[in-house]
Amino acid sequence: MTTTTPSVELSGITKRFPGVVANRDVNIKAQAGHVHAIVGENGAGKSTLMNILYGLLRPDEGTIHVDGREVSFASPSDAIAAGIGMVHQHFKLADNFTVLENVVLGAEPTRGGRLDFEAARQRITEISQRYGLEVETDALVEELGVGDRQRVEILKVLYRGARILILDEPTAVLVPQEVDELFDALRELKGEGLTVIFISHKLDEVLSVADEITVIRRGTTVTTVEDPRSVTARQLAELMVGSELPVPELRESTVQDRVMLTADGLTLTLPDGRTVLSDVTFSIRSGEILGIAGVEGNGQAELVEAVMGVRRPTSGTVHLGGEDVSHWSTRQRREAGLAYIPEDRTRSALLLEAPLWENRMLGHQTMAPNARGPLLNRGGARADTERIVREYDVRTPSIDVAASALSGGNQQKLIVGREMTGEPQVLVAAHPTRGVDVGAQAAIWEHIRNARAAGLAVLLISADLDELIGMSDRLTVIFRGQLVADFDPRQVTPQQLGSAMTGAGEAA
Amino acid sequence: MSAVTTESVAPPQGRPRLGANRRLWRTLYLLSAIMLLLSFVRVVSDAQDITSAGTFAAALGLAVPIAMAGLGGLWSERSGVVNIGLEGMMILGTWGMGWAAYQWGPWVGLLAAIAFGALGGLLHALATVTFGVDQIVSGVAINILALGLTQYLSAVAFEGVEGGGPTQSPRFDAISTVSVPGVDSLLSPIADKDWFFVSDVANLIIGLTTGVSLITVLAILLLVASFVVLWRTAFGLRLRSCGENPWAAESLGVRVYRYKYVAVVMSGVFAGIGGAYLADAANIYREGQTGGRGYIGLAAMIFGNWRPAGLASGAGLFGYIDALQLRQGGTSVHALLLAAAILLGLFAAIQLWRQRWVSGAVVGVIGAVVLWWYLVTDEVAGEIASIAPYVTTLLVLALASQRLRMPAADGQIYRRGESH
Amino acid sequence: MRRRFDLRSVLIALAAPVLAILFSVVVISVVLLAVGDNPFDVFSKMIEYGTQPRTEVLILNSATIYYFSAVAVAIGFKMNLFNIGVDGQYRLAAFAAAVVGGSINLPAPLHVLVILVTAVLVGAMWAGIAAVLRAYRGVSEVISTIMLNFIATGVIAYLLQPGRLAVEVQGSNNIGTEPIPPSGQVPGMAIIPGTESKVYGLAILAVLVGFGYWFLLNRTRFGFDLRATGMSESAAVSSGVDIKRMIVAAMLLSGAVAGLVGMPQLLGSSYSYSLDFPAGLGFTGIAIALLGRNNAVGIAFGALLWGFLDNSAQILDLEGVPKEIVTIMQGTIVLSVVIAYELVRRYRLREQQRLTGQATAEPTGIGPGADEREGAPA
Amino acid sequence: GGDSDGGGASAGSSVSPASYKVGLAYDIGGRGDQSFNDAAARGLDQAQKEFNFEKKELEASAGETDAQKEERLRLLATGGYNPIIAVGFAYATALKAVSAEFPDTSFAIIDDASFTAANVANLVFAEEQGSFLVGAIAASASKTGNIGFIGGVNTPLLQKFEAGYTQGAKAVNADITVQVKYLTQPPDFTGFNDPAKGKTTAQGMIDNKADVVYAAAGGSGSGAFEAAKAAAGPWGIGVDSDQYKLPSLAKVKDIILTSMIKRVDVAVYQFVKSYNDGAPATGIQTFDLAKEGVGYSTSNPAVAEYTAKADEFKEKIISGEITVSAKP
Ligand SMILES: Nc1ncnc2c1ncn2[C@@H]1O[C@H](COP(=O)(O)OP(=O)(O)OP(=O)(O)O)[C@@H](O)[C@H]1O
Ligand SMILES: Nc1ncnc2c1ncn2[C@@H]1O[C@H](COP(=O)(O)OP(=O)(O)OP(=O)(O)O)[C@@H](O)[C@H]1O
Ligand SMILES: [Mg+2]
Ligand SMILES: [Mg+2]
Repeated sequence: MTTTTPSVELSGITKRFPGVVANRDVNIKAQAGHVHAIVGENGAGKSTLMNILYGLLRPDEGTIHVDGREVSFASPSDAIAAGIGMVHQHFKLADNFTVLENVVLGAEPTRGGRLDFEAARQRITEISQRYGLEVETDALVEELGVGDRQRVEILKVLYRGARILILDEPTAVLVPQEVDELFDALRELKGEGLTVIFISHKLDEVLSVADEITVIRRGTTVTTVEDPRSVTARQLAELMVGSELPVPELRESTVQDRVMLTADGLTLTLPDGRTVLSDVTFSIRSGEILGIAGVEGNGQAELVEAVMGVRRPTSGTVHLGGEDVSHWSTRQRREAGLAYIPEDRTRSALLLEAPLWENRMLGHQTMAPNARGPLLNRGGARADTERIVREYDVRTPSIDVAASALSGGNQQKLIVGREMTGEPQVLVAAHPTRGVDVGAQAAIWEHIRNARAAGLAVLLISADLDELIGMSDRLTVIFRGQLVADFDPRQVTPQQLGSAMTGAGEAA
Repeated sequence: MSAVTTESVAPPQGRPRLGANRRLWRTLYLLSAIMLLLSFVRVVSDAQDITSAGTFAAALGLAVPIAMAGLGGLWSERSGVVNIGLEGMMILGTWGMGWAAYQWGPWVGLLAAIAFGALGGLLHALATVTFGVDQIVSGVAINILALGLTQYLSAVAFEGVEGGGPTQSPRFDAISTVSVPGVDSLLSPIADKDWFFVSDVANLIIGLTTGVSLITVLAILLLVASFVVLWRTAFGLRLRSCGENPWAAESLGVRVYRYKYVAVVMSGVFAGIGGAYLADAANIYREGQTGGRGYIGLAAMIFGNWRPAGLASGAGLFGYIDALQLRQGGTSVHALLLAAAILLGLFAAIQLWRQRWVSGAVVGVIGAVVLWWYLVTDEVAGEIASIAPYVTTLLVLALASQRLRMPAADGQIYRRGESH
Repeated sequence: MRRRFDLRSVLIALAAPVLAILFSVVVISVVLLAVGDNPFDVFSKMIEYGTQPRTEVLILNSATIYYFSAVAVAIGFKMNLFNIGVDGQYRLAAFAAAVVGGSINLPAPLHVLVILVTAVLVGAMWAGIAAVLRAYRGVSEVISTIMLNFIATGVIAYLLQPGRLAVEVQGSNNIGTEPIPPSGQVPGMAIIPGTESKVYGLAILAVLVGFGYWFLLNRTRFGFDLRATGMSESAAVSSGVDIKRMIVAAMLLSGAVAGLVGMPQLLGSSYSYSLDFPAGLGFTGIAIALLGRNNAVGIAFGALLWGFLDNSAQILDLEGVPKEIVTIMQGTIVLSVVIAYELVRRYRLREQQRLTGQATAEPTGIGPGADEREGAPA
Repeated sequence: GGDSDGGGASAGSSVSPASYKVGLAYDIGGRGDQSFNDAAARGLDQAQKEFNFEKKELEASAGETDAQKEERLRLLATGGYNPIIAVGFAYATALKAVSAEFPDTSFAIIDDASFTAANVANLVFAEEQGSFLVGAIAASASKTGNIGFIGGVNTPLLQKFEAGYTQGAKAVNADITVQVKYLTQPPDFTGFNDPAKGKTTAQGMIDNKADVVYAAAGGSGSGAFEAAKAAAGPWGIGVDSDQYKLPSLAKVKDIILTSMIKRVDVAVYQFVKSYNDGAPATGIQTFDLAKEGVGYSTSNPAVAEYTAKADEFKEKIISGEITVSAKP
């Protein structure tokens, strides 16, 4: 394509946070009608850069040009006025508002001083039909799955008539089919001359959708790839981190005979009558990893909670190492050797305000080396935290800093280290590498592999199909609360898996 | 584009799950059921006061300050700021009313009360929004400060003034009352007939439309207006978004600090009006006049699920029971025992029918005990009658299904530019 | 290097309350000047009076009572439970304890023990109602404890009548429970030199409760569970904490300590529960718990400060200064202390992030995983 | 203000006219509460007008302990104040301790006779006797045979008012209905400060056919009078001082038929006078009808109709022919 005036031009952007230079002399040009991808490790500074473009942060140095004119944004309203819209890495939605309310917030149509819901509804319906982003306008956001939420986020931006669209890791939580739908919408938008800036850790996706790719490493632009067809994912990864792209794979089978975890006929009906799990039955042997694939919201979360004893199933049993633990509390189950990596680390796995060594105790507060009888063993916990920090390469100045001071990847490493400690029998891992950069990902996979070799049984739930296929000994698909299909991970493709997950194809 | 679907002709509101009409009907059914129960209890126990016009009028009067405090809480908490300082802001309101009304008349007094309450709100906003202080701490501090300040100011302002003193203002004239013309004369004959249900309803209407203070009228208008503003305007949507997810609001260009400031200051304004009402009803400011109504307002707001209609019913329920116990406590509260026994029995039956054996049995036994108490006594002791409003509130909350939902970011400290 | 960091943070931590108090002194001075009083005089009078031995005893005694109340509140706060009901809990507990104490006769230590146990049980039971309603019916503890305060008032008023649980004293307009015989009384301690006034014997219990609170919270599994629940309920659940049980336990504990609030007064001074038994101490406890940041030692300082202000205020009246100025001072102190703390907290957070940032920015050309994959993992 | 130097008690016994200082410790509310404390203040003011002394007034705060009350009295005593007057029964425990500590200081306590000491005067009132008279007036004035009693806070002191009132009313009309209501229960003393509640309660009683309402409820009484005034017809009866004459009640005075007067001012005045005269009163001083310590007011001309009967009862009570019980 010919280069005209770039629709967005960031030049010499530098942004310092206390102790960190998040962006250093970053230069990016994005063309109208293009999808411009930005890739980089966790913490490379991508989100910071986008927040600057969106007016949430102000750069310390550098200039921003939009359509050739220099701009300076004091707040997102200025950016919105300049035609910029952003879909954030973490959803920014009010759960207790309807889709409509979330979409119009800040740009409400009014009539006679009152909010004109009718006009808003029409406008949203119009946009959603045009780009195939259908959602029910009057549904509460909390009732929506991630895919729908993603659509709402994009609707928010389009509703404001944005010409420049920033998407910060929009696909992290989507299944392939949803990713395809999203990309269709992006192509549509691009066709209308919009500028799309797209951030992702999934390099295959980037290669398939991007027209240009900028690589950021440690806060600064490394290079811009003008023609994505000229690079491979591997090369991109090397540009990003200076190392090879890690591949999730298991070597030889380590499956033993002993059955470690059995779920039998797990059924869960909510008070409102919805059945979110129906007759889920599986068992996992020592040294085996069972992967569960599924579009988010099909009962995975409830299944994990039922296994962990956080939620009581309506019927069905859970056996742990041959013992019926259906009526055990979460604590008893954990004490019996059930380890747990929850899907939402900041909500369910960490005490953000507490220091690392206290976080190391969480979930293991009744076990050595954290406790001695009813008392805590602080010395033991601290020493063991030091060990985890060392062995799992948690980047932190000390074990006394609050967990909130750590970056997401480092938080996750601490959690994995904690859960792998104490020779667990069974690990329930939900999205163990979500939002984690390639290096840390590889480390986490390696730890899981090693533990598997030592006899650990793993229930692995992930939205990352490559991870699932690569890390599982067996694969099963959950759809509307039922296990609908089993696959051999050595033979299945992400596409086959994807169609089973959407209930389209019933495979072997 | 053939955009308009058949569904989009639905009522003009955010969530057309329950149409406005159906909601109205449901309210009417519920109200009728309550009136039926009360009529029944009145006839059976011969406790005429439980549906007398005077009771309903008193209930309205007692509910107003609680509802205003609750409305203050609602504005504040809808913007994400917990306001335990309502009591203090209310105290400031009573003092402002007393101080200004005896000098320049009650309407100026009302304005002063509003100004004083707003100052309290401003302080709370400054501490919680600008300085990001824990909201409960700030509220508690405001309660202490308001008390000390009004005591101190009274010593300075009222000592030596005729009729005033360190604990009270001089007397002033109250804001006038209004009645809906004709209602009293039209319905009184019906009310006097003691007809089952019909007379009770007539009393209700008379009670709520006769001799109503203009502040009460204002309060009702404010409740309605708050609903319209918060749920039907862009301003309200933005304000509420600050309480649900300020980071989302921020990312859409909503000036979160500004909305929080407005909401918390308004919160002080409403609490101030509640205080003004109390002073006005007494024609005088007296220290300790609020008597914990700020806290009860807070409770009414939670009871009402952070919604105006809900908090109005919470305040109304409280006011009604309080009116009963203050007027003819012994007999009326005794009659209420029968009502309570009937309701508990119904609840127990429903629980048993749903096969919730334990809760059904527990409630059933409690109901039986209450019934027995009703049957073996003629009156309830004064000390026990006086706690009826509180016990009722607890009972209703314990029995009602708890679908309360506070604003998601309520109480959280928001700082500009720091995502959570 | 770490020592220096710690020393500095300690200094910063101390600086906050000191600065805050200075700030409130300035605010009060402005108010005093505005009405024509000399602030210097006022403060020096308060300090002079407040440091007399007799006043020191009064301050210690007030602080003892406040301490129980604040710890009771703090236990709830640590779990994000807002126990506004300490007021009702301690009044009902003190009343019941007085009735029991006045109606039995046992050897001294046993008698006292029975009274204390009664108070603790009744306090816990009253809080338990709110706990059960919250845990099993989802009723906000804020509402239920407000209501239970009023209900406690009615229940006591009903029972504290002649013919029920009260006894009349000839010629008195007061009415109270049967006085507790000497075997149930706790003698005071003459530990402040220069005065015969005695510090409540139960001040020792306050110290023990404070230690127990600290120990329970920071050194036991139960305390960890409680704090974890307070910091993140969802994280606590996945760590195996049973939230409902935790709510009930924390509330019972809070109520139990609340039960002790009235004990120094009952067993050390009035020996019976009567109409003028001090009320409203639960609300003071909220302010002090917040002032002391729910920390055992912080609360002690808060309680002493509060006691000092309350008691030294007496002299102001004698000096012709309205003593309500002290209430304003208390409010200002609470507010400015928390603002100072908040500013310091932010400063510290930035400091931590700076350090974390440095640690993260250490040379690492290659992702950590690469190392792992090459070297054999341990 | 006075200096808090003088370590011990003052010489005390020999009194020279200009050389003594009177200390007065109020209950919660203090001077200007338009009620009980104010009456004490009036007595003090009157005494000061006639005799030559310095005075110091201190005030209690809500929720304080006996120790703090004690300290207040002690501050006065060590400051050389003598005599010292404690207003309200809440000071009983404190005064018992302090009066023993300062045997050379003269003390007085109002409304308490639970202990006596050589240097303490217990100034108590026969509120039930005064209430009997207004009860009799109420019954005479009532056309419906139904009257009301509103007590501020449910305490034994207020129950004395209720007891006397009921007996007086029954003495006139044995079949009379007396509606009784206390606004709050201790330790919630807001019942004395909540005119809104007073109004609601009075309205309730009036709706229930009461046509005279006796409001022994401190500041809440004004609400009761508002209700009576609004209903046009019912009478109100005031308490403690002649409320017909209170500026703060000027708007409703025409419906205040009479007030039960409790002469706290007289008691305070007489105590100071006795000290001034060199023979400080000690022991229980009961201010009853005979001593004119209680009574009813006649400033509203409308009460003239009923005074004859009331005075008749008064004589009988003084002569002992009728004894009024202090228990409801
Ligand atoms: N508000 C902040 N305060 C201090 N430091 C920050 C802040 N936001 C970001 N940083 C720093 O800037 C760096 C860049 O962060 P940023 O979120 O931009 O990374 P990213 O490239 O988006 O990573 P990811 O791929 O995980 O989303 C972080 O590693 C962090 O050290
Ligand atoms: N709102 C904020 N305020 C202050 N610091 C922040 C904020 N957000 C992030 N940080 C800092 O940024 C750093 C990285 O945070 P973030 O969670 O964005 O990590 P990340 O860039 O995604 O890294 P990772 O690769 O581990 O996912 C942390 O050290 C944190 O201290
Ligand atoms: Mg990012
Ligand atoms: Mg990240």
